[in-house]
Order: sequence, then structure tokens, then C-alpha cells
Amino acid sequence: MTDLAVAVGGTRLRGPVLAASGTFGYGTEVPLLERRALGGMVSKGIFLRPREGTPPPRIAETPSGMLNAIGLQGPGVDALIRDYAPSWAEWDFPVFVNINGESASEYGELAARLDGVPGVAGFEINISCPNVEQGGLYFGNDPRAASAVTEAVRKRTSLPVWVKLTPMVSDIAVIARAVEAAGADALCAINTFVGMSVDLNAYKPRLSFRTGGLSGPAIRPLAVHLAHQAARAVRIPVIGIGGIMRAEDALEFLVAGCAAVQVGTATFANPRAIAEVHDGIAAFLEAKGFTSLAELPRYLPRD
Amino acid sequence: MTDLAVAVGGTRLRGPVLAASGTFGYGTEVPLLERRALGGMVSKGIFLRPREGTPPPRIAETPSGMLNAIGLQGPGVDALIRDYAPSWAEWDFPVFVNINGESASEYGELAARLDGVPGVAGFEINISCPNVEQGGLYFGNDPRAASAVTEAVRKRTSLPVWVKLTPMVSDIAVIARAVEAAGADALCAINTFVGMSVDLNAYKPRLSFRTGGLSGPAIRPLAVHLAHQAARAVRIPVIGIGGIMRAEDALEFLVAGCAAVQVGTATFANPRAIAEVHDGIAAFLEAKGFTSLAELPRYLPRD
Amino acid sequence: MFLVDAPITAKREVARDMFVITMRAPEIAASVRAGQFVNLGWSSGPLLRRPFSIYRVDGDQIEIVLKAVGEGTSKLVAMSPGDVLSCVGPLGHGFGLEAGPRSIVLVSGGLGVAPMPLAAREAAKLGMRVTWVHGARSSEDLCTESEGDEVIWATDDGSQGFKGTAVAAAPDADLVLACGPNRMLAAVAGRWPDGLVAVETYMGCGTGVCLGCAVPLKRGGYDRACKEGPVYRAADIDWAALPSHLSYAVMA
Amino acid sequence: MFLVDAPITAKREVARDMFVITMRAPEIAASVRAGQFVNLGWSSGPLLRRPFSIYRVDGDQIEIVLKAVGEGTSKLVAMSPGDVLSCVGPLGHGFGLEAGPRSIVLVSGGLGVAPMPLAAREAAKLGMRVTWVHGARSSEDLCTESEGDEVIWATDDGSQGFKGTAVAAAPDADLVLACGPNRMLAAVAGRWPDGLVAVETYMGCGTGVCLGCAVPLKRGGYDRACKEGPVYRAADIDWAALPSHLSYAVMA
Ligand SMILES: Cc1cc2nc3c(=O)[nH]c(=O)nc-3n(C[C@H](O)[C@H](O)[C@H](O)COP(=O)(O)OP(=O)(O)OC[C@H]3O[C@@H](n4cnc5c(N)ncnc54)[C@H](O)[C@@H]3O)c2cc1C
Ligand SMILES: Cc1cc2nc3c(=O)[nH]c(=O)nc-3n(C[C@H](O)[C@H](O)[C@H](O)COP(=O)(O)OP(=O)(O)OC[C@H]3O[C@@H](n4cnc5c(N)ncnc54)[C@H](O)[C@@H]3O)c2cc1C
Ligand SMILES: Cc1cc2nc3c(=O)[nH]c(=O)nc-3n(C[C@H](O)[C@H](O)[C@H](O)COP(=O)(O)O)c2cc1C
Ligand SMILES: Cc1cc2nc3c(=O)[nH]c(=O)nc-3n(C[C@H](O)[C@H](O)[C@H](O)COP(=O)(O)O)c2cc1C
Ligand code: FES
Ligand code: FES
Repeated sequence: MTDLAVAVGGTRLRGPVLAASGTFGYGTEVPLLERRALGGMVSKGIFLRPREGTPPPRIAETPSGMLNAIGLQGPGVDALIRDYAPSWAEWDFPVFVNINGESASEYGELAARLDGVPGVAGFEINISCPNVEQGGLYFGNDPRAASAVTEAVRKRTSLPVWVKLTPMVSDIAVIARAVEAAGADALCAINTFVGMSVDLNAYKPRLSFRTGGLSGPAIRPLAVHLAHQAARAVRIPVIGIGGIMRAEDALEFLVAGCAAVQVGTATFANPRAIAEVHDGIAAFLEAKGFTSLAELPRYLPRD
Repeated sequence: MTDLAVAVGGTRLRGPVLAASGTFGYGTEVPLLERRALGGMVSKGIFLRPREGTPPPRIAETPSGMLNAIGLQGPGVDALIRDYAPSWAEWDFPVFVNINGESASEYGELAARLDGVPGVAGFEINISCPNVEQGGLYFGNDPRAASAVTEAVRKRTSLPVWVKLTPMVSDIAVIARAVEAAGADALCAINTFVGMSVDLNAYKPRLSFRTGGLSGPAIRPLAVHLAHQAARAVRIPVIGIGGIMRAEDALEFLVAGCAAVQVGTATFANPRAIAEVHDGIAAFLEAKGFTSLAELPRYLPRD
Repeated sequence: MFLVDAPITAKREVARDMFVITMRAPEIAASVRAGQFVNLGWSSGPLLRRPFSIYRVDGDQIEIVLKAVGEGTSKLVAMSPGDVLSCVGPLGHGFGLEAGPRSIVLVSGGLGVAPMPLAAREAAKLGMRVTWVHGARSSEDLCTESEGDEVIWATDDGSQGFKGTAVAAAPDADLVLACGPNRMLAAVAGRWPDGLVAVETYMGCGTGVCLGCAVPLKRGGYDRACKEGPVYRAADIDWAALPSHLSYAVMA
Repeated sequence: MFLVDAPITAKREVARDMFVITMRAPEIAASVRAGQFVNLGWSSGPLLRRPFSIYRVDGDQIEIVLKAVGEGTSKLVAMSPGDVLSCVGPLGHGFGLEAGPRSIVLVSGGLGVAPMPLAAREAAKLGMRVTWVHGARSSEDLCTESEGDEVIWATDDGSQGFKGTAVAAAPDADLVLACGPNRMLAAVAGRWPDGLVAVETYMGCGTGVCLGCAVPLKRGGYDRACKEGPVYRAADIDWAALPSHLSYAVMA
């Protein structure tokens, strides 16, 4: 069997395919899941306090993509620790918590509350959510704010800290270097792009939040480019995210310099997507005569 | 007949649908063109001097989109004036020249050379081409550089000056305001997004230029959002561009606050796209009981 | 929940532009309850699956009823026996009928007919007297495949049966179930606060993980049409906040 | 140039996994010259059209020959008579045969067979003696539909005709035409600098406006495979700079 294990910023994953935040809930009610193929999961974005989220409609489909504006609906950290972490502690793959806040100190506070909770393997700092009024994206496109948040979390936990980057920047390398310097163990690239779809009967945006985050295959070439730019800018591992539907798509990110990938929207269309991507990567490596993922040639010019 | 005429930054267009730069050549060899439906055209990006462009492959298809890295191949301004402008002078629709340079003064020089040449109706300043080593995008994501280029052109011509914005910015409103202040008559939003596609046989990018500009329906929701943001930020008209395949797509941009639209990639798939979009807009307005495009409700909250 | 490749076995037109598609999906046919739905995808289909109530069950076959209201449904109604649909289901909580009520009224408008045949059968099995009131714009739009002890038609133009809405035409009963345009369901909530209504929302995953199918609740907050729903006690929904422009509404 | 909705009228397999699709396109059938191509699109097809040489013409019908090498060609070979293709053409400059040469050799590898039947007929009409040398991996991959006064087969494994490449098997003549993997055409350029070769590139528009189909020239710079090309004098092309990984090459 081809060896697909990878080490990402300290954490050893049995495979390079993770479930992306917000597309997997808290992992407790995912249908038809084939655990063996799951390298790990990132839970739905959480805040300190419960959040209602945005009014419907929250979703609109676009060519090869979808817009979402969920608004980080969630039960808050206490409920997460009470209702979900216990089951995570039982599982044979690591669960990373996607943490969100309206200030650097809120992020730090969240990390402190979750640090040491059985079942919590690490953090994915979300400084790239386009669907919240405060925080979110704001932290993501300002290098100073981004590193402030990263430091705040770094100070409060010894667990692995991943930082999820937004594509809505003129130069992702600047942010990538800033959060690396601030102590991130890995980068996740990327979150959704801000988009809008217009309802021609109502003469207004389809989504009640007006805009939403674009995900799905439509954004893949943009995501591969940004993940590649990030990978070239830093020494820590980069986890590629965006529009991965099939193994070939994941392999584009891996060849472009990513250590692992996350799969999101694809699982809506195909509940078996993660297993198919995982198995397809193994089959590709085998066909090319590689015995492990580490042997996959990477395209990562340093300039 | 529904009246589709619009005035865009001084220029009166018989219809709101223009041909986008680089997807229409110089307009001289466009097949199956239905002139009546064409509000105007923007010629392929030109530099002062001839340019070879990038080596092949220059194109790669992606989900609902395509990457291109043509590298602004072109004959230079002298050949343009000699070989193409004369025919433009004969036509019953305005031709705007997409101008490019490696410095603000080069842009100004180009405008001066073309100002007053019969057949040249105005300029579209391209500060957003992702496929050139110098200039291009660089001018597009720095407000100071963007307004410097705009001023340089403004100083050298009395013809309408449009500025074509790049989506690769953290806040398009900042650039939009800067070029408005520098004297632009209209904004064109947007140019292509930078993307990458990886060849899994060669373990390197499909395009010889490594990256390319993503166009087509995949980017439409992003383009609608950016055009809308630009329209909210300025008082001058905004021309919406990005992924328009059908009349409904164009109407999304118009409702989102655009005065007109440009159609590019769609014409590759469907040589009749521009006529179909034009006629479809007329049919939509008629069905809704509007007698002119001006009556179309716009969604343009000023905040 | 199952993921099945379901071959289409039959297609019939039951009203103007309204089609019933039959497909073989044994596991789903064996386990579905009235009011539950399936999420359908197919190669060269749109990115997201499309949710459809299960209309009827016959042996190892399930049926859905639909109209072409957009890209996906247009492609679906153009399909023919032999074509294969990827089918996830049964999904959501149905009407959850239990013994007790002696009489039940099913109120449906337009495509809201979808979950009613299963509901009628379950109710009959539980010994309830079933009255089905079905409304549409005009007689051509009326799907007249009927179940139950009594059937009442209603048309906006009076071209068949009662002239007016199904809600207006409906008698009272111990239990009321309703499906149709969200606007119609709001009216149902006014007359029968305890009625059970099947609502429609956009859906991302259909399986409870994306929170895309938010249904606004009177008590505040949202829950998921694909998980806690799509069936709700009529009075529990904040109708003003529920989008009413979805396709049932468009078409009914 | 025409834009035609061309109904598929027939499909046949001419070698392992290699199919000929016949479609009705009167205007194109009437005006096409050997070496020209059509750009095909279809509903639920990929965003960009796909270019294909015209293989044969019969009355108001045109034919293309292809293999499934990716998304678009896979869908094309799966189509059946009655399906309709949107067809733009004829496109590009063909071989432009004129009276003069007394003998001509057509050298084709794999799918490079595509433009040769038309070329053979035009050449014969112009009184040339036509020799067609066609090569493939093995006999199963060899499309044996042949034209011309003399036909020579070549297979890499020697399972049919000459063992080796078509280029090696070919005699000399006053005029040489070649089509096949770009790598093979480079070899042609070495032996017959004045030979006329039909090259393959990616295409955006197919009509000369996008500059996506750049062909690198010896004299420097690029021109357009879809407009000045796809036929070139072999020695004029900068073979080192022309991508050789395209599908003809992949498949031949
Ligand atoms: C639980 C549930 C059960 C349903 N049962 C049926 C049924 O039995 N028969 C039936 O005909 N329809 C049913 N629908 C509605 C059906 O899912 C939509 O009409 C369908 O998804 C439209 O897809 P489209 O591609 O044709 O439309 P699109 O082109 O996507 O959009 C056309 C219009 O359809 C509506 N729409 C689009 N996507 C959705 C979606 N995911 N959910 C709801 N509305 C949408 C919108 O109003 C949009 O304006 C049900 C919906 C839900 C949530
Ligand atoms: C002038 C011309 C004439 C051609 N004539 C024929 C013919 O007669 N028969 C035939 O089988 N093929 C022909 N081709 C090649 C054919 O166009 C491609 O094989 C086809 O476009 C592949 O599409 P796809 O979606 O199946 O492949 P994709 O899924 O798009 O990609 C699969 C592989 O096909 C190649 N490819 C993809 N798109 C193109 C493109 N637009 N142009 C060239 N290569 C591409 C790439 O190498 C890619 O790796 C011709 C190409 C040109 C330019
Ligand atoms: C419905 C939905 C909800 C999401 N919620 C979150 C979230 O809570 N936190 C986060 O960091 N990213 C969130 N994302 C972004 C995804 O994790 C991922 O970055 C993005 O969807 C691109 O990947 P994909 O194209 O594979 O879906 C969400 C995406 C979707 C579609
Ligand atoms: C092949 C190609 C060449 C292009 N060349 C130019 C150019 O020279 N100058 C420019 O400003 N934009 C150029 N563009 C961008 C288009 O004008 C347009 O902004 C972009 O393609 C988005 O619109 P679309 O999705 O309708 O194609 C080019 C686009 C394509 C696909
Ligand atoms: S559709 Fe995803 S949670 Fe209901
Ligand atoms: S394919 Fe567009 S110029 Fe040749």
C-alpha cells in the first residue's frame, strides 16, 4: 500500500485529505463517512458565545460554485466542549477547531478555553470569514492584525496552531510571512472569495447577507495559485483548499507545494468525495511508481 | 422597441453590450458579428512597441472558466494606427483602445499618439493585466500608481478615458476612488483573476507563463460583487465585466449598478453571444414592462 | 440514510408541465416515511444536488413529482427511463404520523401535492379518515392523482372544483398537514397553528452539516430544514422571515 | 465561416477506441478544403469548443475522426445519431494544394490520419500520384480506411506493415504532407524541410481573435494556428518551442 501519511506542523496525519471547516459540521452527524480515508477534520467555525447566523437565503448556486453566507451560526464554545469534544476524543483522527473572534483577545480566550480539552487536537484560526460584520476578513487582509491574532492564540496554547488565509488580498505572501513570524505551525489556503448573485425578480442580491463566500471548482485555479504563492513565501507547511472534487484536483495542490488538502463543497455533491480523493491519490502515486506521498515531485521554485 | 441606448462617461452607446479587450482582436476579423447589437468594442491591449507575447501553451480550461497568458502580444501603436484605425473610422460603433505601458509616461505617450487618430473613440487604461512581467497588475493594486497612470493619460488626451480595474486587491473601492479623482470618465470592472493549473504529467504549471488570468462564468459572482463595490464607491459610470454568457448575467451587473457591460470569453463558445445578450436584455425589459434600460431598477445602496 | 444509483424506470405527465419520475431505489423505498425527501444529483448536472419530496412508493421503486422551474429541474424532466440518478435519502423528519387523531386533512397547493400520497396512506393505515384538498391555478395545472376517503379540488379560476385556495376549501379535522408555496403555508399557520407543514428552503448538503437550509423560528434562531425539518408545527415558524419566492411558490 | 447546428447522422469505430462521427453541415461540406478544421460545441459540453480536422465529406455531410483523450472527446464519442453539435467552420488555412507536383506523399501518425482523406482526393483531382503512409502503435490502433494510389502501413510493433514510424517508412516525392504528434512532425521537418505539416495547439476562439493558439516560428515570434495555420511549412516552425504533449501526441 502506498504510504499517504504526512506530518503537518507537528501533527501526524494518516492521510493528506482533511474535511474543511463548515462543510462537516462537528463531525458527529456526517453521513456515509469512510473514516479510514479521513486524515483529519476541522470543525465548524466557533465563537466564544452562541451565534444565530444570518437570515435565509444563505445559499445560492453559481457556475461550478456556490455562494454561502451562514454567518458562523454556532452554539458557542461551552456547548462545543460539552456536546462534541467528548466524541472527538474517541475518534482515530485529529479534530481541529476553527476559532473565530471579534478581537485578538477573543481568539486568545477561545484558545485558552479549548487548550487541553480532550478531543481538541489543535486550532485553525479563521481570519478569513467573509460572512461576519466584525472581525473575520478584516483580520485577514492586514498583516499587523493577522499576526496579532496569531500571537494572541499562540500565547495561550501549546497545541498546533494553523492560520486560515483569505484570498481577498493583493499579496498573500505578505500575510503568510506575517503569521509565520507570529508563530503559526501551518497555513490553510484558502477560505472563500467574496461574491454576489442578483435575483432578477426582486432586483436585489439573492443572499440576505447581500454577499457570500464562493466555493467549489470555480475557484480552484485561483486557490491553487494562492496556496502556491503562500507555500513559496514560508517554511511552514501549507494546506491547500478550494474546489477539490477529485484526486487530480488535490494532486494539483500537492504538486504546487501543499503538504495536505481540505475538501469542502465536494462532499455536498458527493458524500463519498473524501474517500474517493484519498484513494485516487494513492492510485495515482502507485501508477507513477511512487511508494509514498513524499516522493511526489513538487513544483516550488524559491525566488 | 425598447431603448437600450446609454451614455457612458461622455460617450453615447446605442446599446449596453460591448466587446471586451483581447477577445475581439482589432474587430477586423470577427466572424458572424451582428454589428447592430454591438454597443462598442475595446481593442486588444496595445503597447508603444511591438510585443511577442508569451510562449505556448497560453490557454488552459478550468471548471466554467479558462486561464490565459497571452502576454499582450501585439504589433505596437504604429501598426495599430496604420492597419486598424482606418477601418474603425468607418464603423457605426465606437472603438476604445486598451492601452498598456511599463511606466506612467509610456501610458501618457500612447494616449498622445492615439489622440485625434480617426477611428479612436477613447481609451481603456489597462492597469490590470496579470500576464506581463513589468507594469500591468502592479499599477492596478496601488492607488498612487493607479492615479499616476490615469493622470498621465488624462493630461495627454481630451477623449474619454476609462480605467480597467484588477480584482486582485483587498479593497477595490480605494482604487476606484483614486482613479476617479485622477480624472477617469468611467471604470471597467473587472479584468481577470490570477490563477494556476497544474499538469500532472509534467509536474509543473500547464501554462508556460506559470500563471494566467481566469475568465468565464466561474468568476461572475466575484465580478458582480467587485463591480457593485466600485459602483458604490464612485459617481462615474462603471462597466461590468466577467463571465457574462447570457442576458440574465448582464442584467445582474446592470441591476448591481453598472451602466454597461463587456462580454469576452462567451464569444469563444458562442460567436452570437453579444447579439443574444443584447436582444435578451431588450426582451427582459419588455417582459417587465419597461420601455428603456434607464427604467431598470438598480440595487445601489450608498453607505 | 443511503446513497443509491437509481435508474429511472418510468416518467408520466400528471398535469400541465408536471411530471412524475419513477426510479428504482430499494433501500429508500423500504425505509421512507411521509414528508421525507431525497437529494438528487446526476453526471453533467449542477454542482449541488436538488431536493425532492418522495411522492409515492411502489415495491422497490420511489417516485418524485416536479415541474421545470430552473436549470436542474429542466434537465430532470428531460431525462428518460434508463438514465441514472444519484439519490441520497431518505432525508429529514417527515410528518411522523402516529395513531390517535380520528380525522386528518391534507392541504396541498401546486407542487405541494408531492408528500401527500404517502401521508394519505400512512394516515389510512393508522385508521384516520383522510380528506385531501388540493389546489392549483386552473384545471390544467391540477394533478388529479388522488388518495383518501374524500378529495376536494380547488382552482384559483374555478375551472375545476371549488373556486379559491385549497386553504379556503378545506374543512377542519383533528390533524392538518400542508405543503405548498411558503405563502400558502403562512395562511395555514393562521387557521391551524397546530397544523404540520412541509417547508422549502435552498439546500447545500441536505444532510445537516452546512447550515444552509436555515428555517427561522418564532422562538428565535434557526434550525435546519434538512434535519429537524422539513416538517414543522405551523405556528413555530417565523413566516415573515422565511423566503417565499422559492419554486413551489413560483409555480403554484 | 459558418455557424451550423449539425445533427449527428452516423458513428463508426475505425480502429481501437477511434471513432468517426458523421454530421450534416451543408455549408461547411460545400466549402471545406483539406487541412481545415471545425470547432465543435454542444449543450452541457465544456466551456470552450473543441477543434477537429475535417476527415471526409460526403454530399452535405462532414466527418471527423477522434479518440477519447479527455473530458470533451469522451463526451463526443459517447454521442449518438440525432444529437446535435454546434459547428463553426471551416476554419484555418488548409494544405492549399495546387497543380504542379507530380507525386505527393501523405504521412500520418495515429489521429494524424484526420486531414488525409480530403488531401488525397484534392491531390488526385490535381493529377498527382498519391502515396499515403500511415503509422500507429499496433495493428489494432491502425485506422485502415485508405485513399490514394499506394498505401503503406507502419506500426511501432510491426504487427502490420512496416515495423517503425511512418516517417521512416515513407518514400520521397515532389510534395510531402504530414499530420500527427508534434514530435513526429519535428522529424518530418528534419527530412522534408519543405513538407507541409498540420500542427495542433490549444485553442480559445478558433477564429483568430484571442491569440491563444500561438505557433512559435523559426524567424521569431508567433502566429495563430487557427488563422495562418494549422498548416505550415515544416522548416518554418520552431519545434523546440512548440508543446509536444498535446493529445495527438498523447494518443499516437
Ligand atoms: C425538502 C424539499 C423538498 C422539495 N420537494 C420538491 C418536490 O417534490 N417537487 C418539486 O418540484 N420541487 C421540490 N422542491 C424544490 C426543488 O428542490 C427546487 O425547485 C429545485 O431545487 C430547483 O432546482 P433548479 O435547478 O431547477 O432551479 P434553479 O435554477 O436552481 O433555481 C430556480 C428557482 O428554483 C428555486 N430553487 C433553486 N434551488 C433550490 C433548492 N435547493 N431548494 C429550494 N428551491 C430552490 C429558486 O426559487 C430558484 O429561483 C423541494 C425543496 C425542498 C427543500
Ligand atoms: C487544428 C486542430 C485540429 C485537430 N483535429 C483533431 C482531430 O481531427 N481528431 C482529434 O481527435 N483531435 C484533434 N485535435 C485535438 C483535439 O482538439 C483535442 O484532443 C481536444 O480538444 C481535447 O479535448 P478534451 O476535452 O477531450 O481534452 P481535455 O480534457 O481538454 O484535455 C485532454 C488533453 O487534450 C489536449 N487538449 C485539450 N484541449 C485541447 C485543444 N483545444 N487543442 C489541442 N489539444 C487539446 C491536452 O493535451 C490535454 O492534456 C485537433 C486540434 C487542433 C488544434
Ligand atoms: C457552507 C459553508 C460553510 C463554511 N464555513 C466555514 C467556517 O465556518 N470556517 C471556515 O474557516 N471556513 C468555512 N467555509 C470555507 C471552507 O472551509 C473552504 O475554505 C471553502 O469552502 C473552499 O473549499 P471548497 O471549495 O472545497 O468548499 C465554509 C464553506 C462552506 C461552503
Ligand atoms: C484570451 C484573452 C485575452 C485578453 N486580453 C486582454 C487585454 O489585452 N487587455 C485587457 O484589458 N483585458 C484582456 N482580457 C480580459 C477580458 O477583457 C475580460 O476582462 C475578462 O476576460 C473577463 O471577462 P469574460 O469573463 O467575459 O471573458 C483578455 C481575456 C482573454 C480571455
Ligand atoms: S442543507 Fe446543509 S444543513 Fe441543511
Ligand atoms: S484560437 Fe484564438 S486566435 Fe487562434
